[in-house]
Amino acid sequence: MSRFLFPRWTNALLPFVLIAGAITPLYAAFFVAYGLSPKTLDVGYQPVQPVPYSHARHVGKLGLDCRYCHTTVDRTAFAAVPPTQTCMNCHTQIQRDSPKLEKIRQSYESGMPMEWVKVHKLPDFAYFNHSAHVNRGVGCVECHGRVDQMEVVYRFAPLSMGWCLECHREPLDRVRPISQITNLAWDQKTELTPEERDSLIKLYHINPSENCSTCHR
Amino acid sequence: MSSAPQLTSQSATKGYIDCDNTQQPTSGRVPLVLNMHSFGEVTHQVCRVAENKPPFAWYVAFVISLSMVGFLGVCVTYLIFTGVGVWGLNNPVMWAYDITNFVFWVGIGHAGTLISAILFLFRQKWRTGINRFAEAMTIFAVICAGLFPGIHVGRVWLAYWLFPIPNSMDMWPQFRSPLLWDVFAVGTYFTVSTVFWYVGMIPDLATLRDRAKGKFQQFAYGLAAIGWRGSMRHWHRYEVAYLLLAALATPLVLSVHSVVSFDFAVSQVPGWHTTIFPPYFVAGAIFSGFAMVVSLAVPARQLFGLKDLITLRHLDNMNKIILLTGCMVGYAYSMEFFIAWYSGAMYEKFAFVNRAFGQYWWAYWIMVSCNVITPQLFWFKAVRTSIPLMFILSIFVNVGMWFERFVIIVTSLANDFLPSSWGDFIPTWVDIGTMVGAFGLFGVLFLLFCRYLPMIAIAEVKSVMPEANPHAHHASPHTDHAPAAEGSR
Amino acid sequence: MSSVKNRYWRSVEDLTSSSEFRDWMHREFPDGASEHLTENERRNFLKVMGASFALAGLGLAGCRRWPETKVVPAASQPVNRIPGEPVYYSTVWEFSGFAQPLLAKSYDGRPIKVETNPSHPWGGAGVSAVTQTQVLGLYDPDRSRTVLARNTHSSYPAFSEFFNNKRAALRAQGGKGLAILTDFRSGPTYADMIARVKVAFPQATIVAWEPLARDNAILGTAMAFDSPRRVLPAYDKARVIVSIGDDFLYGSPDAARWARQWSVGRAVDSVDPTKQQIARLYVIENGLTPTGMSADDRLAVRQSDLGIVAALIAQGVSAGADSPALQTSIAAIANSLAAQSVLDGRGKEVIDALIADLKSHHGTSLVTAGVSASKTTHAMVAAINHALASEGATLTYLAEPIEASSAGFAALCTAMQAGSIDTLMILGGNPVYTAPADCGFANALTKVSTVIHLGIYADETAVNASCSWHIPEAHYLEAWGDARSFEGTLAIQQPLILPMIPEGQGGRSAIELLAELLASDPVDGYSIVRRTHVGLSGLTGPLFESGWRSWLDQGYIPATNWKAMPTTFNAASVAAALQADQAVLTAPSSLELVFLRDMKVWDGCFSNLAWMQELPDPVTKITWDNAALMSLQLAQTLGIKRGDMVKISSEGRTVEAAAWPLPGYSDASIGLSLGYGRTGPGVGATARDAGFNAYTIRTTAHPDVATGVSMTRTGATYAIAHTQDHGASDALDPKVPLEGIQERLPTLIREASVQEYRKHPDFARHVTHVASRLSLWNETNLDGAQFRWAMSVDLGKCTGCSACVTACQAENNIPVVGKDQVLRGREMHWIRVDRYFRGSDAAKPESFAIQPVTCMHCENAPCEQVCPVAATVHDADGLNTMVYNRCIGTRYCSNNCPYKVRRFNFFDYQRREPQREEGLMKVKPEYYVEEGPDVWLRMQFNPEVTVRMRGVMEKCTFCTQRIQAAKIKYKNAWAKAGGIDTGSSNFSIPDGSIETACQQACPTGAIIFGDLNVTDSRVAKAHRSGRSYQMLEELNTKTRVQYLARVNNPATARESSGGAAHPDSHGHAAHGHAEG
Amino acid sequence: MTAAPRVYGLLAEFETPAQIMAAATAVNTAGYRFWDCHTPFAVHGLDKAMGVKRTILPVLVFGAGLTGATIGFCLQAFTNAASFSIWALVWVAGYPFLISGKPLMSVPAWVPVIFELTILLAALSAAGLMLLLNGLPRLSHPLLANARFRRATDDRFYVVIEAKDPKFLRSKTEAFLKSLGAKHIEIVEDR
Repeated sequence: MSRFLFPRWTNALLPFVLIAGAITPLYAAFFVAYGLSPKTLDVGYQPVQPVPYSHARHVGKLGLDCRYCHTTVDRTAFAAVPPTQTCMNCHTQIQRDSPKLEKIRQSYESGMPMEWVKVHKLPDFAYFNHSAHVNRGVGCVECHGRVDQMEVVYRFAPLSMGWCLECHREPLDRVRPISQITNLAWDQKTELTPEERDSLIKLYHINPSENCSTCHR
Repeated sequence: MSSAPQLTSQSATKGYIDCDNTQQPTSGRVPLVLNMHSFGEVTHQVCRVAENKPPFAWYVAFVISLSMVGFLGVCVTYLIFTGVGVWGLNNPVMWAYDITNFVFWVGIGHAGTLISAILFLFRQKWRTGINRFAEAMTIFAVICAGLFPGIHVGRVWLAYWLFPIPNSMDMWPQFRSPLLWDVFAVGTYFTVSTVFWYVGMIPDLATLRDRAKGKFQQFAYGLAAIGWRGSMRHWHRYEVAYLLLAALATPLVLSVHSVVSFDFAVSQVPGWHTTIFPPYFVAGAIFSGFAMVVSLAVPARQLFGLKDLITLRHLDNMNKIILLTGCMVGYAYSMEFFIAWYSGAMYEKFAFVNRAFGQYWWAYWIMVSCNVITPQLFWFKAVRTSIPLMFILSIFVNVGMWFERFVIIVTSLANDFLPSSWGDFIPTWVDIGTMVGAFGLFGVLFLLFCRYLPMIAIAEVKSVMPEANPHAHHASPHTDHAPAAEGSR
Repeated sequence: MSSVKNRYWRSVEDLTSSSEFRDWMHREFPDGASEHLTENERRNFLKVMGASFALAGLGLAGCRRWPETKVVPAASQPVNRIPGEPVYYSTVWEFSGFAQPLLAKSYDGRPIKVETNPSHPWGGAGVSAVTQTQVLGLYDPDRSRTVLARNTHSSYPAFSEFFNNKRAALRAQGGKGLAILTDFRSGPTYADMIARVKVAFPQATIVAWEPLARDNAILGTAMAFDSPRRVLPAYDKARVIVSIGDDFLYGSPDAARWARQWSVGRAVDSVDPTKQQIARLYVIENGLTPTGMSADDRLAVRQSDLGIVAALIAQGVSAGADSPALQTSIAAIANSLAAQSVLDGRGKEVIDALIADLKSHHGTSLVTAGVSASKTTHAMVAAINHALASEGATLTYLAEPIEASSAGFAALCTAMQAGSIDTLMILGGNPVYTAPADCGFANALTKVSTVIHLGIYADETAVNASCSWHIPEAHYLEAWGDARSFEGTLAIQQPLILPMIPEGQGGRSAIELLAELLASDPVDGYSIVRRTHVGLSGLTGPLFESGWRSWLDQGYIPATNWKAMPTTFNAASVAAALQADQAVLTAPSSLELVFLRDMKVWDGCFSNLAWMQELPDPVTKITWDNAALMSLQLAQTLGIKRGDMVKISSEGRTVEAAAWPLPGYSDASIGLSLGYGRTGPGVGATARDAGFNAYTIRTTAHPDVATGVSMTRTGATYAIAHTQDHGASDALDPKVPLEGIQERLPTLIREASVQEYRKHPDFARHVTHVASRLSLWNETNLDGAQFRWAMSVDLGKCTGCSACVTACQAENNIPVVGKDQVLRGREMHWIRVDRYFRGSDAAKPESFAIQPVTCMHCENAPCEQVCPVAATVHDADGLNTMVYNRCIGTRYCSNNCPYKVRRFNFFDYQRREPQREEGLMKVKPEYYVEEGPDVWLRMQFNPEVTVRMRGVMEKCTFCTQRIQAAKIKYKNAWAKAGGIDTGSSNFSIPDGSIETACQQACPTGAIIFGDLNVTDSRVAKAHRSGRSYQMLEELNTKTRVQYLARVNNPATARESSGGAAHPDSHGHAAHGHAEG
Repeated sequence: MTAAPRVYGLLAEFETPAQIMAAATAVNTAGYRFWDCHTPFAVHGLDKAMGVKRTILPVLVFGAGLTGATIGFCLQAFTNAASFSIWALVWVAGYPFLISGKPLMSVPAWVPVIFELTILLAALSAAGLMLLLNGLPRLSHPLLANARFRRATDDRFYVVIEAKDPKFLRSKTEAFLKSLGAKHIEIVEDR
């Protein structure tokens, strides 16, 4: 009766098996660190909106200020999504019959709200306050990117906790004068010296907190 | 067999009367292997357990254990899907059976590595008969132990946050927490014990491989033996590595239960906040571990016919250790009371008086009688060498040690600082099911081990046989040629 | 700028009047409000409802790559609405005829919380627990949602049609056979409607009745004066207060107000220490109440003997000195045989001291009698107060607008039985359940051909076979109305939301239904109320509009309070009444059953409100049930143990209840609260089977106390869920736990008599030995913080009323766990009120201690160190933060918390309905798949606070959401003003502008929150006080919550005086100072 | 080098520890370099007799232990007390938690983890390096194919002299082994 003997090639295979075994935990860590990160999963999320509203046209070309529509951004936690009324302020005059605006007109007439698809969503346990940031020299572009160049809005930043902390720990590169808050094209790194930015930090008493209670309640 | 003392002629594998090899002979060495005269016989004696069909009792035990594991599965599934509220936990008793079982099993898991490592360092040769399955017991006990902290957390699916893995939240474990020390201590202990066990088993797996008849067995044991050929050059490094492992495992084994005791000692719950805990816990762990070894060895040697290898002398020695550690534990109990009284701290004093006379008095007195009073019987040699008595006493110790953890955890939590927040703990069927299920898990693992792996360290037993001495002045009766080899030293 | 001073709530009036608002409301509830809401649509309800991001707080579910979610902005933004920002509106809630002035907080159209309205003359005194809970009532999933016709679903149009015919028939008979049974309503609009009904239906019978009325007080004052009077006490002006069975600190709708007044007299630090002492409170009561626990001297006598006690006091203060008749009749009672045995040695001592005190405090003393005390007792109390010259000084007599009602109700029942009532309209109330047992109300109902019931719930009355129609009533937050507070101030009840009940299914208020009866125009509440006030104010046009706006803005109509009504004491009338009642008053002692008023469920109408069921009773700490309370001695005599079922019989009627021996009870008295024991159809899931129904034994003749009752054990036992007193039973030696408690009490709760306090103002700091605070490390972690939040709890002011508990529950989305879970010790309240009995004899405690305990926010927090994942850490301002989303639930923190203030979500309590029954297997399969309890309930959630999922720990956060809101508000303002260029280097938050929910609700102001960095902040001053101490200071936890030791003012010596028994022996040298 | 390339070496079987001891001494003295003894257990002193040099394993293990301690300290110091970023698979920074009023560098609290990591790395390297130095795992080996050799893990003791040894000459070596008292000698083929 013949015995089972391992063939010779198993000897050559073994180092690879061992190396794979050693790498597995490293891979698992990498998977958690990178694979499950919003940086991988969420950045670039670009849902189709019910109405093909182009920020590139309205903000980039026509030069609407962010606050024209997102009126509450400097007063409250939420940057309100505009009511249909806001659209119709202009579109009762301009492009009155555009088929793209059909749903807007319907909403306006029926009073039924528009259902926009949310692009930037924080988990329910994270409490972000827009007013606390825009009044302290953190511009829209830091989190939302160049919306003025986006035909369809997509998720620019991971909005992960680690990403928030990056700025909270090192705000120097992200502050700007309040006058430039909604100016998406304005780059503080080229427009201001580090000293000037530092003086802005002093001016607004920017002391970004790493306290848990700042965002979690 | 130059040194065999007054042996009876009965073969241990057949009869029920054990050979008494517990007497220190006036001359020569104490036989740790009885009724066997060659290496081959030892090999055969151990390997046949793995090679033959197990006895009927094994199947019975296995089916029972397996159904207990099934119930454990039911309980754990229910627990994870519904919430830890299915246990009887409450505010203030936030830990009860879960951590009791955890500490209990970690304690059980102490004898194995202790026997392996510390007795190895002390050159106690009698360890060879019992170290393998004591180590196995350690690993299985640590698996059972690890189960509890794993499932007791409220959100099991996030338990990986206990490990320092880089993540998008930029959050890390908090290293001041004794629970995190636990993760590292128990994890290290499990890893090192497993490595130690496996390294010790490699030569024996090679033996099984070489004796295996079936192709699958040859493959499986072959894989497990990773090509061990008994090379003396390998043995050389092997022995160094084994010594190093023993030297590393010894402080480790002492540290593990110290760290487990920190879970309590570092907190400020009266009855937990005690500096005596680390040594007290370690002594208790050894105590319960040895009791568990006895509880397992007695039926195992009976069932698998290993009385010649696990002899009364082994059992006697273990019973002596149980007696010693039992006294240490008893000392710790009384010292706790003394310190509580001596401290004059109101809450501390109350915690201990309340243990003995408060709502959980029955648990306390079960603990004291099982851990302190009954082991005193081991002062008598007749008890130490009586198989039924030692079995019963070892079970008592296991029960007592479980209650010790229960008493420490539950009584301290139930009545801590503010009387308004006093509480009590009533276990639910899930509590009991999880506890019973853990015993089942342990049983299944242990039975599988008995069935498929060398239960006794074959190579090591051979090395302590008189025949193994290359410098012996006697010739083996089985060799027709006896070169008078001169030792180099 | 203080948030409470600044009126930033707005009127919605201008909106409601516009069609735009109406439209908007309908859009807010798409296809709701006007149509029906099916089960599935209700699930979508919230999604759509949440204009913008309102539901940020819902669920902890955090996973990546979110499922697609929608943002739904309003189609056109209403004025004054900012999505996600709370708006406050003033309104009132009428509690048994007494308006509670409130500010209701609304989030995106959802009212989620009420606070007291500080600008209202009757406001500013916190909000009682039951008032808070009404918000939950709005969203109660068991609310009646459809019109019922003979207990089958119908619709409001169908009812209207029926009603039109009925009306014609009634009109034709001039209202003959029409009866209207209402609960107490104080508003002029309602009065106006009733007046119109009387005009239209002159022969109609109109009865205002409630089971828990104040008949005795009304009748008693009517004896003493010529007409009934409402006694308006001024506890703050009295130096000696004697309560004869009056639980004024807790047991009445306006208790918060009285407690606030009382606390003024207890402010030990604000009076000149050399001259004045704090007010002294004597309480004589049968049971144990928060008032009794707060007393300086307390006596337990039978409820039936309170008259004797009143007579003794009256005799002592020489009441009726100018009327020999009165003196004689008082003496007859005071010297009767029965009076000999009422007081024991200590009792006599207390009464003597009390009399002496009263005598020396003419004009600065006040004697009050409880609502349950007999009418003659009330009359004697009027005589005493008259003798003490209290009127105008410590009390004022007002006209009593409410009539004694029980006779009227009995007459109505008789009329019904006689068949002379053809149509009965029941506006609110649940008489089938609450009517006296001898009335046979359910039986009488069968004789009435048409019964129309208006109620929030389809309750026992609504589903009764004789009930023809049930109309869902609009909640007070849904309907317009008006009401008067105790002292008469008139306020508009302003709704915050359209009725949750679709229009076609009712959702009407009582005045709207009366308008329907009258078929007069207008029929909507808003117009009716305005019409009334046009008439009342005499204003028209823009003048009226601006007045109306300001009334809504400030929440009341100025100068509408009742003026004092001068009285003439009628000694003869009292003497006659006493003589007539002498036999009753001096009846030989027998076992009595006192019908208690439960401030959680009241007469039973709030018993479906889960917050109330779960709230531990301030005295017994029982949740989810009532119990037969009795003294330890009585229980022992009858062989009754805690939880034994007993059968109580009186006049052939019986009730079975679980027994609960309670220290401090008088020996021949049993207390059983009303409002429980509702079973069968018509009872909501929360109220069902809770406790025992005392109405079954309550009669018209004995609505307050039944004497000569008997009590026997039935042999059965009952599990009562209580939140304290665990862990001491089954001890091998029962003395061990009991002595353990008594030993530690003086260090946990520190108190001293006022004399001791004057001698040793820092007595509280020298109670425990605190080892030298040499730390092993530099405790510099929190140095340099801009804020150091802290709290101070004044034990001298806390009455144990538990308003803080409910306020916290409302603010912080704290789940209700159910009786089964409370039995297991898993209640979730972030703040609890500990109650202890002090003294060596368990049956006769010498004093009581009450201590609210919440997270102490220790600077050296034991919980933080043991958390392996840093889910609980400190923030720089000193908050011990609990990060739910980081918590994995090891529960180690709770084990290591010496104060046991952490709460663990053993189950998904927010998804799991509270369960009464024991048994862990009672997890329904839906639990695993459904979103949770009714979406209605979730509408109450505060979006500013994360809703916790199972497996995470939670605890008091110092209302961190309010701190953050204030920080952002003030820092934004500062930055907008120019930041550092404004001249101030950083922003600051004014003291008092952040109030925690518990602080805001506390009637007595016992809780103070603020910043220790501001040296003159109220909390910093409180922490500097000599009375301030840290609980378990010896653990070096450095708590940010400190207690102010209670200072008592007892007239008689107690066996021991607690923690400060021997202040002299605690030398400074031997003991470390509490605070460096 | 006359041996056929398919020959692995010569296998000589002995029956007792004493015999293999003598044989090993003799083979070592004879100056063979590529040879080994195979025994069912570690025969005490045989390695010395064979002239095996002391392994450097302990030194390596000591180094591994020190590494473990360093990792333990740095890990805890970085994650709980530092706020700078490093690259560890992704860019991460430490989080200086404020815990129980304790200093950020709570070194005493770090001792257990440092200790455990020391032991863990040392123990893993002791076992791993032992196997690595021994050339294990090696599942396929000419000796394992030899039927007789299977008793090497049971009760027989073998000397194997490999064909690649410069002094190996099949006949001569076989004779040499025979002279040592081998009970059985056979050629092991290199499959």
